[in-house]
Amino acid sequence: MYLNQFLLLSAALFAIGVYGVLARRNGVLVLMSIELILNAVNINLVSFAAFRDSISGEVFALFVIAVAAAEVGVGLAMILLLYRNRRNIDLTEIDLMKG
Amino acid sequence: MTTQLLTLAFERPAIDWHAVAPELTLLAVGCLITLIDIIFLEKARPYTATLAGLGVLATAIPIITLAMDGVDRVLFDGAYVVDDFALFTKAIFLISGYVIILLSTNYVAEGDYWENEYYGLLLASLMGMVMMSSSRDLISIFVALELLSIPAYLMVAWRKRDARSNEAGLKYYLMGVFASAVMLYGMSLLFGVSGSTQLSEISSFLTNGNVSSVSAITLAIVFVVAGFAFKVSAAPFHTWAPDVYEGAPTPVAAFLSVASKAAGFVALLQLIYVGFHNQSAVYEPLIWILAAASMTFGNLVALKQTNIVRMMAYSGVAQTGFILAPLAVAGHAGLEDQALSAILTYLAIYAAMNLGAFAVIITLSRKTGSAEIESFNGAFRYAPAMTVSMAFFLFSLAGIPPLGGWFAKFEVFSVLASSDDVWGYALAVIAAINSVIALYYYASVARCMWADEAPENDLTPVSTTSSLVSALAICAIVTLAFGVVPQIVGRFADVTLLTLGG
Amino acid sequence: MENFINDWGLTVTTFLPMVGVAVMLLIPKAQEELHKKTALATSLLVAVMGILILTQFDFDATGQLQFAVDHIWIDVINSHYAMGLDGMSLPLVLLTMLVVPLCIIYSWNHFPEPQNPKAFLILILVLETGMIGTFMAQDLVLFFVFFEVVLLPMFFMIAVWGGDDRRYASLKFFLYTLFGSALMLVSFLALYFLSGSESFVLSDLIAAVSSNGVSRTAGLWIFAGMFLGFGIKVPMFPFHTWLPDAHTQAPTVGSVILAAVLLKLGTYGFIRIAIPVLPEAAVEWAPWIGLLAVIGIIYGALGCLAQTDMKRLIAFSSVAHMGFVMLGISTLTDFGINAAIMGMVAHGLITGMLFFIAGSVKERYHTLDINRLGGLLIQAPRMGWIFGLCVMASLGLPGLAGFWGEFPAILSAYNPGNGLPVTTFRVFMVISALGTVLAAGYLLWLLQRAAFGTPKDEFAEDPSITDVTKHEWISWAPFLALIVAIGIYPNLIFRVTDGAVDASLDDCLQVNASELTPEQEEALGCASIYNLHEDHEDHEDHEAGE
Amino acid sequence: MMTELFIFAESASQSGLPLGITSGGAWLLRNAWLIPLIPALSFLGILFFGKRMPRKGAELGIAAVGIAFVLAVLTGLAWLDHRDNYHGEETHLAVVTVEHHGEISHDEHHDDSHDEHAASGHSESGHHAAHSSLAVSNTVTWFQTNGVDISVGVLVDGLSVMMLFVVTLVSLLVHIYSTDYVGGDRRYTHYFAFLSLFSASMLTLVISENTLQLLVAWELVGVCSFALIGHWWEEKPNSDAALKAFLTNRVGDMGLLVGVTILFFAVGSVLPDTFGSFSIAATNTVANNGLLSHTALLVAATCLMAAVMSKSGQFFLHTWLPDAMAGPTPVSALIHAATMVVAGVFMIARLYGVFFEGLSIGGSSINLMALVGGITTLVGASLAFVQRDIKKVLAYSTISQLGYMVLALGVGAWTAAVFHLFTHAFFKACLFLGSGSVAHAVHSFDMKSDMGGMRKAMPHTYRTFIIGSIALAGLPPLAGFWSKDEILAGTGGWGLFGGTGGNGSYTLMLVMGMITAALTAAYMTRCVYLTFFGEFRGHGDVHESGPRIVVPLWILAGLAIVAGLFNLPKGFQLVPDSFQERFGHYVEPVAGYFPTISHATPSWSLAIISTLVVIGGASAAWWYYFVKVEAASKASGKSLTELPNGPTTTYPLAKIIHNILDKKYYLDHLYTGIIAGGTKGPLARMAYRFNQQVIDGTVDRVGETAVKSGQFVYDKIDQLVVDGAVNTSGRLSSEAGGELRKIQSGKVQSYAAILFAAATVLAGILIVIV
Repeated sequence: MYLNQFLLLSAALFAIGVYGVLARRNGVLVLMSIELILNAVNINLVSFAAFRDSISGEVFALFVIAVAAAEVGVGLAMILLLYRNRRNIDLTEIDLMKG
Repeated sequence: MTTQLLTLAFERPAIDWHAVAPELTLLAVGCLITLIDIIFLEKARPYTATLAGLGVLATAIPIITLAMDGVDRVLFDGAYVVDDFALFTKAIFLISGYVIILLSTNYVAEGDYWENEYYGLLLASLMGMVMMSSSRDLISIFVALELLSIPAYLMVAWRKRDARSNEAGLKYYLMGVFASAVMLYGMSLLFGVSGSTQLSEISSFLTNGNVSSVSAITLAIVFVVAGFAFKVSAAPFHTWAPDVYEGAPTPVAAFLSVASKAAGFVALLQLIYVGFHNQSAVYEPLIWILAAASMTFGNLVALKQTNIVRMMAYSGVAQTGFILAPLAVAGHAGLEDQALSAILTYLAIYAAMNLGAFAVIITLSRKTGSAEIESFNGAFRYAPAMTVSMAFFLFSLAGIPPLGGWFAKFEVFSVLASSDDVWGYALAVIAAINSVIALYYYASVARCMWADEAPENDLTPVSTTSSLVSALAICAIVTLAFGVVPQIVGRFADVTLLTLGG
Repeated sequence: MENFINDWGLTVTTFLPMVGVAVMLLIPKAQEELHKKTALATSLLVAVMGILILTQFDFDATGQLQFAVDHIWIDVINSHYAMGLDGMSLPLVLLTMLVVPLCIIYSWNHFPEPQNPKAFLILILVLETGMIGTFMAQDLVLFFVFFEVVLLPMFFMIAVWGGDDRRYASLKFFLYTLFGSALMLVSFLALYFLSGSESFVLSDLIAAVSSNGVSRTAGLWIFAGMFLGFGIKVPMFPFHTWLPDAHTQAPTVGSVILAAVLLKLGTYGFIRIAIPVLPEAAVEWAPWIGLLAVIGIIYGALGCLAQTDMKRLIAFSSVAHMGFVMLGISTLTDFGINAAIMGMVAHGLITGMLFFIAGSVKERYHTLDINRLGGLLIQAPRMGWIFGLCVMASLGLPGLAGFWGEFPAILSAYNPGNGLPVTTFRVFMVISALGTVLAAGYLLWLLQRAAFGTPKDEFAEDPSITDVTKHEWISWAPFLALIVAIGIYPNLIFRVTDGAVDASLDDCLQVNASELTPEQEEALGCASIYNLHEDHEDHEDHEAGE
Repeated sequence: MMTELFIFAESASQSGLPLGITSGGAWLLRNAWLIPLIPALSFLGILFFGKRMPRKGAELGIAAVGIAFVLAVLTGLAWLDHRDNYHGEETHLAVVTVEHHGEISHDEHHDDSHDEHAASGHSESGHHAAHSSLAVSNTVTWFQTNGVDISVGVLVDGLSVMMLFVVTLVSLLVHIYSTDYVGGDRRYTHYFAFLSLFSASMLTLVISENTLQLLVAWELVGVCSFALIGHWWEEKPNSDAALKAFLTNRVGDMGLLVGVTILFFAVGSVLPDTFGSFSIAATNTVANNGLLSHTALLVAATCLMAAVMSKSGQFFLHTWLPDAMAGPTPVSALIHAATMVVAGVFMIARLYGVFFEGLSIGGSSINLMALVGGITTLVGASLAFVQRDIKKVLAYSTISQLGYMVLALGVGAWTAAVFHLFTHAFFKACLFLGSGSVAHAVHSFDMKSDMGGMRKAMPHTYRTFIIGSIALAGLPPLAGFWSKDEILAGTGGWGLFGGTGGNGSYTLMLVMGMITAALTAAYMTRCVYLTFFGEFRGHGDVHESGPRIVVPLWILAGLAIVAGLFNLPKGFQLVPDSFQERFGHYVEPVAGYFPTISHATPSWSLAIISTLVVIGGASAAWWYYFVKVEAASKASGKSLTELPNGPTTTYPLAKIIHNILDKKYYLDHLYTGIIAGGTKGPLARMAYRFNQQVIDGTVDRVGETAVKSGQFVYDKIDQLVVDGAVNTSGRLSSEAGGELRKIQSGKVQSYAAILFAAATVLAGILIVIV
């Protein structure tokens, strides 16, 4: 197994995630795309940890997972709030403030 | 490796309780507030703010004792350090936090929002910042960052029936999460290249590092810096700031523009000074571009703003550029400490003057009910003290002596001027030109407030509250004191980050 | 007492107005009389301090800093709280102390709209601190701080109490000056770092520059930065456009202070900082300064001829007059710089007075349009005569103060300092002499249109046009007395400044190069200065020959 | 060049240069500053208390000038004694000379002896080698700059004593005259205040010790002139005239500033331990001794000439002087005839060393000064012909006479020039005051419409005016004759007819002087006829003025008769030797600060010829006016001022020539028609038109152009370019801000895109460059 394979996978996930964040109009999908990026990070960390024979990578990954959970919690709450006020979660329509 | 892990019995690492006392105090007060809320419900409402304020002040006690002790404390194998730098920045966070609480007191209470949770979140966020000051490890930095950010997302959206507040919250959240994801990706690469999450070790690896991974290192550094550039709202990562400031409750905007920004800088400083110190070839041009872009972009766009909070957001972007500027030459031999102390000085002074400006905005908005600059016209007629203080803060931001801002700018210029490098000088000239542009909009606001006619000639006085007045007084005194006797801030900011792993 | 003055005199003088401000902040806004009295008392106290200092001042050692204090102020940047007074600053400090109380008296009963004496007087007192501090500061950072302190009150004075176009004028004034001072600050810093000076104290910097040296290019750039900073404040052509607007829009007292003291901050910066610290760069820049100065003289005069507004005309005349001051400075001679200081004081008194009169005219006629004025001498004969006297003083009539700023400046341009192109400066001299003719032209034209003739119909029966009032007399009399006194006995100023200017100038500029032997030249180490312009040599031969 | 200097340095190093001045002398001489001080105090007194005095301040002014006059007389007497009997210490001037480049020698030796100095290499001629007339100098430090003491003080010698006398006397008479003339004026007090100030300034000017002091006083008299010309400033023409006078003078003052500056440094370059000196004595002395470069002196003298031209109304800066007649007549008499306008002449006389060397007056036949004087005298005289206004006639006459003086100085006839200044002051003041007396009676200055036949109504005025006219015309034995004759002799142009010596052979100047003499006689005849003869053409009842006007007139007329006797020519056998050349003896300095000039010897032939010329001129005009016009008037029954059918058809001068040349009528026609008529008619008119339109027009146009260019500079350059650049940069940044804010679209995903794009682009760039 080469490190590169994991890194490429992670890079692909990252790219997909970024695409999702930039292109999806639905708030929930954007949230999920962010999760994709975080997972790309996790893959990186874990594979580097294995490659480097260091425990901190895994530890880092655990923290990322935990924090990501909290983040998603907040994010979903936020989207719910938005939905309650606007009956719509299309991100492209949220532009009350600009300039 | 796995076996190793299993065979080791978990042994709690030694904890220096004194060193983590500030964080613990904050945690305890946060819990206390939540408990009180649960137990006493509405009855406790009037006291929450006071309690939170006292809690923040109580947190200052261990910081003072630690400072008097004067010993650098290293915990968790260097992942968590309490040194002068950490203490100084913690003090900045706490004092700004206290002022924010003062600013929030009436705003939150009168807006009929949830109070206990608000202060709980505020304290949590503050705790994240206080942690950030000591974090010298990618993991702890990340955790601190999220700890300070997540409550802030919620606070931005606190006015939950207000569409703008919702929008601001969502924008801040999405951008924040995306930025931290990008940053994390960079961190993972960094870990991959160096094999450690600890900054000092990363640094020593990069110093002796292999040439093959230069582009990975560069990519990692850029991504990590970008993540924090987002936090400090440096152009072009600043896009969220104006919208979020405008939509958020004004005290929260103040909090973001001061404390949160400072936390971002603290992280950046630690990363650059401890982690990337020998990578000046990468971060110097990067920061140079960010600094120049922030100053210019922030100032130019601020010229066109009609909403004062939005203008403050862009002015904050420009100020970020100024604060970043010394970092652009921080890799020059002999300039490290000078640049560091310039940035810390700037942060401290910026906190005072910016909070002061927000305090005035909050106070005046109580009367005008708007944050449009026009609505403040002629404030001199009905609120002379407020107008004078606003002029104070605005001109301090512009860098006019003898108000604090001049010394901050002076320090920046002095670092750039001593860089002995064309790029340094160029940045100094850009900064000089920008400080003139900035003056235009600051002075315009001051002029509107002093010289124009009040809308509809409404000269009823502004109602103030004791907490607002005391917040204002603190800021004004500090701003003036920093300007007249810069030594007080200069002495404390004279710290170093290089002793550890430098 | 003596010790007190020695150790605390300057500090107390500088910050006394701030004490007044603090007291006034505590007094409610409605008690206007009390405010006026407090402000006046404060400024008079400052003046008393000034007199005490004057009595203790050693007139035989004008070249040395007296009453000097030097404490560490900002340790991290090696900036000191260094104050001191010598013959160069003394006249300007005293001028400031004189102008402020008189301005307060003048505005006693006619504060410009929107009134609010409290704020107005507080601003004046803050201004006083800034101005006095600037003239006394001996540390560049401290100088910079005081230099900027002056900006804010003036900005507000124009923005709040100014004329119709005050918004534009105040911002323009502010931005212009700030732009200059930003570059000036960068120059100060570069100077500090490149010279490797121990501190920002002026004497340290001078010593460091002369012992360690600053490269020629760096010196030129640094000088250029200061040149911009000070030049904008002066204001020199082509940085002068803020001045007419600021003056036209500012309230009377603001204009007076602006003309009398603020403009001098720039010229003072040149002679206190730029030239002593970087004599070699000064020698290279001097012809350009001189050029801009004479352009300013002619240009200002032409600008005056085109004006229809009395105040704006006086403002443009400032450009021309400050041109003479700068011409004197650009010669880099003791003679020229003495003339410049004289010019500063004289311009302060005379133009200040003219602005006072313009203000009073505006108050009576509600217009300053020269075409609508006329017959001031009939309706308010005393004011008319005072106006005439000031016009005469302004156009450089001998026997009045203005002449002693103008003529010696022209004179000094004939024989500029060592290393300067003599022919060029002689051309400047002739052009500036032409400026005196133009000055007479526009000023007399102003006098004729405003004071002579008969009043226009619209004002002929206006009962509100009265002669000089009591307050005006009190505030004007000292100005007039000084204009005449200095005019008759210019040594009042020259005696004080001569030693200080002498001490401030670099040795190479000081000696009479034509009397030097090559060995002496060598020993002074002035070769770099003397060889800058070859035609200088020609001139010497020419002079010595025949 | 260098060698000369070297030689000189050696000779001078023995004792320094003798300056010809002393710090000793009689108390009155050393303290001559009291004389200007008294009127100065009176100025202040009148200014502050005048209105409260019973006679509105006039008494104070008169008293002050009276005291000054007495003091001036006493000072004069003291000088007479001093000139012949003083044997005190002479001040010497230490000089530096540069022998080789870089080497310096300081000569600081003050010799106590007042022995004859061998400093100058000029030939010492005749009488004034006997012993020096040491001028009395007394100075105090005025101020110090660059270690140079700038002093203020007095330099009293014959010239200044003479000027003190003239100024105080005329001023006193004018004061007395004015109490009547401007009695009841709206600004009576103010008028006297300025008369006092003027007297003080003028007196300061004449005793100035140095050029700076001179310059100060020079400007001060200018401003007094401004104030007094514009005395009735309610009318715009008056204030215009005042402005014009001041501005024209300023133009000349530019030259003064520059000239004084050049001299200051030039002198300084030869003095040790100082870089400049304003001292008049020192300046003249070093100039006389050839220590200054000729170029410097030439430039300085030329610059100073500009000042002379404006102040003393020399062609082509003279146009302000006729306009200045807008002021009250006594002011014209005092300022614009007797005293202030001669300040230029005085300055040349004072700095004669500079001019003499700078313009190379000795041994030449033409120079700038002589030429300017000559042209001015002709222009002034010819223009005086066509004036209707009696004061303008006198004003042009003044210009002409000032030209005479400058011409005299230009040809080296110093004493003659100063003497002419002296006599001219009396007769011209007399004429002006006389014209004022007439105008006072008829309330107009227009000779043609409002005067005529005044001799009956105003006998005293008439007689004094006639005396003044004759003196001006230069008929013996009245004052003008003697001084004019000396000037003509001094030109040295009488070569063909035996010669008179002098400093050069200025034949052209002689011719100009002669023509002017004829013209002067002619225009004065015209003026007298139009004013006092014929029938009264004005309105109202005319009667003689009161004693306060008549008495000064008679005093001046008396002086106009006798003043010439003060300087009877040497060799004038009708009087004993001790009465010859008294004026020259006491006034002309014989000292280090005065150049060694040659003196012309008087010539009987020249005197006779010039007198004939004058008579000729007068006769021509007499014939025309007193004979032809008078006859025509009788014929027509009206009082005419010109022949009704014009000068080209009747030929007054022709009859004279007809008598001489056996009634050759056609020659008559030629001379009267073309020369007299031509001169008086078309030519003079043309000259006047040239004067008014071209020269005066130029002055106006210069003013207009300055205003226009001011307008242009202000509108186009200042507001558009200089200020525009500033405003544009402001607008540009504002617009840039407007454009940039469009990036802020409000869409969160575009923000994210910016963030990510920036991060990747930055990373890309850095990866490439690192």
